[in-house]
Amino acid sequence: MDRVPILKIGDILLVSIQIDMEDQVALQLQENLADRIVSSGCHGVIIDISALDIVDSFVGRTLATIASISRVLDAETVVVGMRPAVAITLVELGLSLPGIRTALNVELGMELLARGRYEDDDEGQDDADEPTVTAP
Amino acid sequence: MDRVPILKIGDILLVSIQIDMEDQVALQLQENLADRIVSSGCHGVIIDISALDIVDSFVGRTLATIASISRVLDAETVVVGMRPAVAITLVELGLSLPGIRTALNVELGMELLARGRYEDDDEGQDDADEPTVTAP
Amino acid sequence: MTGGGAERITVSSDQDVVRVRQLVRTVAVAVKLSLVDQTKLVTAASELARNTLVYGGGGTVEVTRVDNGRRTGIHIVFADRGPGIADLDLALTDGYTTGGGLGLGLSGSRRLVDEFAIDTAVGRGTTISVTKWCR
Amino acid sequence: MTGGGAERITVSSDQDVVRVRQLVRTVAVAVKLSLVDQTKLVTAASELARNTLVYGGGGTVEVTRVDNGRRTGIHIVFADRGPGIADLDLALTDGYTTGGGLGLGLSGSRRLVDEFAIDTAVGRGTTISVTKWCR
Ligand SMILES: Nc1ncnc2c1ncn2[C@@H]1O[C@H](COP(=O)(O)OP(=O)(O)O)[C@@H](O)[C@H]1O
Ligand SMILES: Nc1ncnc2c1ncn2[C@@H]1O[C@H](COP(=O)(O)OP(=O)(O)O)[C@@H](O)[C@H]1O
Repeated sequence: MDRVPILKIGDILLVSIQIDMEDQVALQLQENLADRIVSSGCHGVIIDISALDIVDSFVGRTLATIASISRVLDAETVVVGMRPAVAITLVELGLSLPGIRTALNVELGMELLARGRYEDDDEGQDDADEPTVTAP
Repeated sequence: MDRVPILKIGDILLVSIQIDMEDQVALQLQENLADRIVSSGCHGVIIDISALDIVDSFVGRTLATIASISRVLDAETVVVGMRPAVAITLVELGLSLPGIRTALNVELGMELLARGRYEDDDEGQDDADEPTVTAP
Repeated sequence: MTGGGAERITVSSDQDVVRVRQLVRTVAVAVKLSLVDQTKLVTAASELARNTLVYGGGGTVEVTRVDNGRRTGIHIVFADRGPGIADLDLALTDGYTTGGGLGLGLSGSRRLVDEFAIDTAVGRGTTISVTKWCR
Repeated sequence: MTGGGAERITVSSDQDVVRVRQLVRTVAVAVKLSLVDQTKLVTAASELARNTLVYGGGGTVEVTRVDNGRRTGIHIVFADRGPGIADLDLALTDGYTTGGGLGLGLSGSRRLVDEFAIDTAVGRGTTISVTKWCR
């Protein structure tokens, strides 16, 4: 079973998902990432999914859960690199991931995190962290 | 089968629907727009429907889906120019499109996008992205 | 109720649904429906013609000018020889769909017209008739 | 409808679900589905194969190229001999799950394919067939 590597770049943890993950691998990533956030003290997580040609409800839910866990641990998550066909499919599947912040690529994701950290260090994030189930 | 053109104006993609679209044309627009959002890096989409004399549930759903897809790709969508008779009919049909932001015309739509981007770059978007089915 | 000459469109593609919208619009203007009523009728026709195509496997739409002595109006009949509708109450419920739509076609159209009738039999097909009167 | 040679995968682990995704992707490319349609079909297959594993206790997935004279497409059958689904309407409702999932697997996949059929009997198992056609 492959592992998804987690890189530390400055104050940010970068996860680049390069493989078609088995469900267990996705769950493992969730745990490893929580550990790393705590051990590293990082305040930002970027998950690069540009290599993924699909995101099904399991992976979608995993991404949303990671975002929620990170927030509880005082870190912000941005998912970057979602392909257009994946976005279309996710929405049609009924998963619009309202609690997940997205950006086009790693660079823009880093900008977003830098700005967010600067602006609203304090602010109580809004509720919608869980994937909302909505029929399109 | 006609295509609906997508224009890039600064940081905004402008879609002006000038024809009575076949269903396939509407689906194609959805795909083309997702591609353009990613390739252009635009953060705003304006869909001008002032030329449409009706919006049925298929087109209504397509507009809502486009708004959700855009959001997943980090872009905001505003639908502009809806005629009063179309608005009345949509509500009576049972489609109130709560996830869609609207403005009177392209100019006001651009203002709305500019303001939104400036103000709440950070915030986790609100929940109601999908068309809600509501009996009037 | 007397009817003028009916116009009929065979519905077997997306394009035909567009044609139905255009024909209904033309007739609605001709009988002088108000703008809002035109919009409601064309929208209902679009929903029902799409159902004829998608669920009925294609069929026909017939548009007739009618006059009941007091008012003029438009009568439209959507007919297919598709699978029919087994549970009509369910199909007429807001949000119910077997096809991944929004489930507003039947229930919504019914609200948009003055008269609405369904005749359907499983395995035989579905015929829906609607009428909109000038006010 | 004629079918090419079917390919079959036995689903008894997470890894097999990954194999199903890869096989469906390969066939989807071979029959020249559009990129978006490939993505939709592989996603639906992933949801349904996971259900075969998780709820059906394992089973088989069979992928066939099909041709109905007018179009080519892919037909996939997910079969298990698990507990079956007692209330199908409920299972097909967005958000309904007995397993702590998101409850989008069945309802969502149905939206992602062109044809979707379920054959299930309590205590006997579940067979789901889907088809996606080239446009
Ligand atoms: N002409 C028809 N023939 C057979 N079934 C139909 C027909 N029209 C509607 N139905 C059934 O009724 C359901 C509800 O239709 P509708 O309210 O138009 O919603 P939608 O079109 O979004 O599915 C459809 O999903 C279909 O099962
Ligand atoms: N192959 C199957 N065998 C038995 N039950 C199933 C099967 N597939 C789905 N189900 C039932 O249908 C429910 C809904 O499935 P689904 O929409 O895929 O959501 P989820 O997978 O998130 O639970 C499941 O929770 C389960 O109870």
